[in-house]
Amino acid sequence: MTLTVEHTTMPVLGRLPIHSSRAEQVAHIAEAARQIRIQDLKLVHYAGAGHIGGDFSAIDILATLYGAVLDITPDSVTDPERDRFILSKGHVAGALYTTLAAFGFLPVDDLATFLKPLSALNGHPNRRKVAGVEANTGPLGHGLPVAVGHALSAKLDVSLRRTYVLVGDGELQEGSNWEAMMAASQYQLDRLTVIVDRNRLQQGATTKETNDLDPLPDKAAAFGFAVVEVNGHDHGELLDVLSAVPFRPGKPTFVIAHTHKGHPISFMSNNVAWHHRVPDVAEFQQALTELEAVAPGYTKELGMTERSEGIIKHSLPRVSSAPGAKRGRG
Amino acid sequence: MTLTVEHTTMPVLGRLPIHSSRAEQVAHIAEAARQIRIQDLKLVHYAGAGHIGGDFSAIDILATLYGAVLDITPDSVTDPERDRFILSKGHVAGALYTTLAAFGFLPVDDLATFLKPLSALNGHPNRRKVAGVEANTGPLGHGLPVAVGHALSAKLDVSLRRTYVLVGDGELQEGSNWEAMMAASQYQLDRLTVIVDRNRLQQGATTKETNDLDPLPDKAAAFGFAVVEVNGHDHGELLDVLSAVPFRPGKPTFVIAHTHKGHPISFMSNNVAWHHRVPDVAEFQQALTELEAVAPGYTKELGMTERSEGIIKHSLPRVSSAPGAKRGRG
Amino acid sequence: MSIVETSIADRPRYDCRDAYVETLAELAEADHRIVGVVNDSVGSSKLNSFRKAFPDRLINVGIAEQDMVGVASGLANGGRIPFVSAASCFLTGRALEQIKADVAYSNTNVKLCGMSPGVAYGELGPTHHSIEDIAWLRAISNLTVIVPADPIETAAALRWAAASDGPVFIRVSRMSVPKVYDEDYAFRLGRAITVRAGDDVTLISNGTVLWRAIAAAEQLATEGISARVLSMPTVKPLDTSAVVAAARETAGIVTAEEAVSGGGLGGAVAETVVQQHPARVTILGIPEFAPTGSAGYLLDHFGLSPDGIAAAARRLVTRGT
Amino acid sequence: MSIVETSIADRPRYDCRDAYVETLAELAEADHRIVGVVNDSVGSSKLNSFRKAFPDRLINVGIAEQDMVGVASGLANGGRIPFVSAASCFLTGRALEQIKADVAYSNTNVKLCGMSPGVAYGELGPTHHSIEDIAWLRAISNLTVIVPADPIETAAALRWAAASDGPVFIRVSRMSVPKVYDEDYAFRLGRAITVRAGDDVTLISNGTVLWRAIAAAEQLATEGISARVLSMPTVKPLDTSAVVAAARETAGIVTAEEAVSGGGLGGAVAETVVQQHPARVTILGIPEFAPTGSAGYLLDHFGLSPDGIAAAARRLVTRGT
Ligand SMILES: Cc1ncc(C[n+]2csc(CCOP(=O)(O)OP(=O)(O)O)c2C)c(N)n1
Ligand SMILES: Cc1ncc(C[n+]2csc(CCOP(=O)(O)OP(=O)(O)O)c2C)c(N)n1
Ligand SMILES: [Mg+2]
Ligand SMILES: [Mg+2]
Repeated sequence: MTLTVEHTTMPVLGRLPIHSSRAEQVAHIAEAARQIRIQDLKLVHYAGAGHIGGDFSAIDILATLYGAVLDITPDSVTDPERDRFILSKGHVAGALYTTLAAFGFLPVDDLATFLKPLSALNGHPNRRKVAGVEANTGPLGHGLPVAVGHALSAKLDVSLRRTYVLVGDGELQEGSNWEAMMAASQYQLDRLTVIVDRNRLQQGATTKETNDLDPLPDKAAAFGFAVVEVNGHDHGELLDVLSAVPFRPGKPTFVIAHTHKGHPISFMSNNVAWHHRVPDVAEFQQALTELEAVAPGYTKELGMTERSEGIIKHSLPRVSSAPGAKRGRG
Repeated sequence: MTLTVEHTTMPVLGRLPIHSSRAEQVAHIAEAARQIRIQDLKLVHYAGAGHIGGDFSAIDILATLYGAVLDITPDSVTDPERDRFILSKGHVAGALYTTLAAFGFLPVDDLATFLKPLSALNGHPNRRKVAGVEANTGPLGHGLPVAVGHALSAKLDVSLRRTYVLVGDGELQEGSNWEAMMAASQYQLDRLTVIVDRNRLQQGATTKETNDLDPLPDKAAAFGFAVVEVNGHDHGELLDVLSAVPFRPGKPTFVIAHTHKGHPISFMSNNVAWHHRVPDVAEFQQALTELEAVAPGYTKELGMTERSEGIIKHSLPRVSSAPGAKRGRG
Repeated sequence: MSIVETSIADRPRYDCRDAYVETLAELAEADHRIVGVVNDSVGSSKLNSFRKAFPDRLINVGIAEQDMVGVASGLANGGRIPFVSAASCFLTGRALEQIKADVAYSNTNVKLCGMSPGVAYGELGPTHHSIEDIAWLRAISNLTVIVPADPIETAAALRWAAASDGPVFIRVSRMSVPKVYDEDYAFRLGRAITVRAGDDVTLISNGTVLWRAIAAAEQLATEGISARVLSMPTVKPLDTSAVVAAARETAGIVTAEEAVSGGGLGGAVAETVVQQHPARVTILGIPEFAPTGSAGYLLDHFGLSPDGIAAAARRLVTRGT
Repeated sequence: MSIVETSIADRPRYDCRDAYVETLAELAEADHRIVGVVNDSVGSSKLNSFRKAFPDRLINVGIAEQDMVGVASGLANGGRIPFVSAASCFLTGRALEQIKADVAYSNTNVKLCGMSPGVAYGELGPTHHSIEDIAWLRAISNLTVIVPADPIETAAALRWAAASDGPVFIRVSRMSVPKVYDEDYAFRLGRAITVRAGDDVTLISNGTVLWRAIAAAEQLATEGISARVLSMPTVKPLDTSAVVAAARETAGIVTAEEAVSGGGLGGAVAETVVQQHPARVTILGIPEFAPTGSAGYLLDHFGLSPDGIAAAARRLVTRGT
């Protein structure tokens, strides 16, 4: 199996016009996420490597951010006032590249070079080689400190640009994150949003078996964050929450996005074996069939048992202004 | 000014017999702490270096541990079943050496070599050179992981030996501590006790100005510890709490010992300038006078404002069995 | 001691992690003090079978390398012999100060096993490449640094480490390699092994590159160049007499390693040569953050192939004549 | 360029941190992008005046070195030019992977200032000694490593770093040193400076040891030995032509540095010499965890005194004749 341009079939979806309704936005994100998953599945299958479990757990978040939340376009990737998104769980580079391609940051054809000799598309993202990548990640626990630094720079500039960082839940076992969270709270970085891909699995086992994160909302709250929990596969919830930050003036936001690794593929979902397994031909076909059957706008219902015990409730204001538009940008 | 054996005047106090009353124990610890402070003051003054602020903030804790809590004597420093004490805030090595001398682990005369060329008494403790030192500390954030490792070894051995580690409050800004706390909780290390020297000052400023730790009890509780707060200069409170761990079966204990840097010297107490300032002759004399005037058994009253906001209450059982004796050692 | 009858490149290949986990289990069976310590790296260290056999003795601290090394130091304080097993890039890069203070300077009996070192992680890129580890650790006092070349040497080095008291770092390769040694190989600390005699030029190597150096020597032999091949499993302490002898007796030395081309084995050899017997040395390694590519691709790309090593040796011999 | 009229040992001494903070303030005044980033190290970096002048632009993340370097990288992403200022031992040891990934590999415009390096912390012991920093950082690609010798060179290197785009590490000495350069000294990256001409033997040094090498040369001159003294502020990239010229033109090279005696400046010189012009080199440094003692005591203890350096040079010259 070799990855070729024939396998880079994804349409470029781009952003909806700014006056689109929330329903239109949500449908657009859902379709983008579906296309991104199909494309990412092809990348991993044909390249013979990747982290499909973590990719699929994060894609709805990525699609929401790039599809409707972040103030960044292919033309503004070097604009100092762009929003920043930092993929701290850098092992899902494949999902990021595919998302960047879906929204026009990266030629779709370039995806065919994924992991190939001398390609810009390394197994972990490289800001020197891929426009739209903000930090070279891969070692866990690096993105959050970098995001804090960026949010600080925005604060120094009295700019309204926002900083989002996506971390894995297992990743939160790294102490560097807690250092950064303490500092984010101290500096009252309320335009910083940490999104946790709370799939409850890490590389080898569940987070609970390995080094339990719970009560995660309590931890984040005790470290000075406003905590919100969402269904990380529900594009509407994600859109509402991610566009509405900050929830508490003066506090950075901690969004616990409840997800499943490998979602929504029947045999991958919530199965730790799929951290970096590569689907064989039969699995590939099956996954493709499942993805093609998914109606745009699907979400995964996560039972409350999968949420944390001590949920901290926040009113989630509906976004009335166009998502992605920064209100009051100075 | 040069440190000589003439300046090593401290009496060796040793431990009280095991059947001594609590009142006798407390008085003994208090006198030990006073003598240790006098001796440490001389060390720093004549050697012309040291961290007197942090020394004085920790000495009541050290005196309580070595004077009545730890199951370790000069004869058992290599006994595998000894309790372990790890001084994570290694910059108060002077206080540790003096305490070790007070309880007979180190010849008092050896204190005259403090910081001298080729001396075993380095500015930070060295386990290869000083009997009774369990880990080479100095870089902050190392002791707690090491303590977790030791507590794990005890658990593997099905041993009742206990592990105590003293950390600075500023030190808790290091992420390595939170990694270790997560693991301690995961492994249910209830014979591990973390003592925080909560003097609210770090090297250059208050912890609040630098990177606020509060709400510290909430942080520790969210990381799975049973949290207790004590007056870190009250020998009775310290004795009761440190001998009574664990408070919650299956949970490691987090003792927030409220202290003042430089306590009880009028011009040093709670003054960040004394992190590593060396008292000149006049200051030395004044401090000595104050220490000599202190009645054995003094404690410092800490107002509730100096305690954390969200105090977690724990009943503090009086220790009925002899302090230092491990109940039920198998 | 070495097998050189058939071309080394044609022999079957082995992932040294298999020898690692087999040996660790064998050691743990014999000595209850031995425990494993990992950072969510059970699978990548191939320790699933170990965990099954010794469920309590595989301590997984989660994704927390600083804590992992500190915990190992504390376990050693409690009388255990911890084998820390984590991707070398994270073990060394993330926990370097713990390695310095809690292991080397504290002189605790901790064995640090750097898994999948060098460019083994290939396309995962420079964050996952551990080409700096040897240079980083060589700079720390009181730390033995071992880079085994095949499964036999990996097992032997592990056995030696378990039996010796004190801090040891051992690289455990993931890139598959042919066997270089006979089964009766005995590891001796700080000793080079002459895996191939020769007088024209010397190749000094270890780890996954050693067999490539041997293949280079085979190639050179067909051209009438007799290359001595020194296996140098111990980078620290270095076998300086073997290096000096090579400097004295041959036209020059080529060092070849799966590591940054400065500060590691090549650096150690250079420092020895200039101080004891100046001679010409060519240092082969990986001089920069590697581009995307598989491990094998990258080694070839940076001239760490039999051809690349042979070419460097040829240049030394030609210059000498 | 250099002042060599009076014995260098008799000149007034300076703490390079003063030049550091003065220059940083001057640069910050002229360029709003410049910010300081510290780990509770305001006092130890002498940055109190800077904080007074630029209260918002001194970012104290607390005692958290990993975060400190990550934050600096993020600040650079936001267009700032962060000067990270922390004890070199903790900056490099604790945040090494952040330096590798967030600074060097990410190619962010971060300036890492390793304060009080080497054995400046004297009696505080090996945990606080930063003798490994040069070797550790030299192994990382895309990172410039500078070790200035006096306040003038410290200021010049800082100005150069502020004006250049990309990752730089600069050691800022705490041990007081005499001025080695004239006020008009201009820092040039990767260029050695011949601070004293000579043809018998070469001394290569930097940092706090450079003046000791000059004093050694003065001493050798009285014995009729003409020692060339090369100041090598840039350890990476190294001025290899100056090294090769020294190897070619003099009896040998003595390197002397306040760092571990392998992998640092000495290692870089050795690697150059063996590959380009084999010659004898003596590497002086600190070969082990230092015992208790003041910084000055320790340098003397390890032969990094004028006498020690002169003795090493003398041995090279004697051997050559
Ligand atoms: C510092 C570091 N240690 C270990 C690893 C190896 N590793 C890669 S992914 C992973 C698991 C991550 O789990 P999580 O953060 O929950 O991400 P998920 O894939 O579940 O989204 C591990 C341990 C790493 N990349 N970085
Ligand atoms: C990793 C690390 N960073 C910085 C330092 C420098 N340092 C020594 S003591 C100190 C302040 C410690 O404050 P705290 O933990 O509150 O201890 P206290 O003296 O107040 O008891 C600092 C920053 C260090 N020793 N280790
Ligand atoms: Mg996860
Ligand atoms: Mg404090």
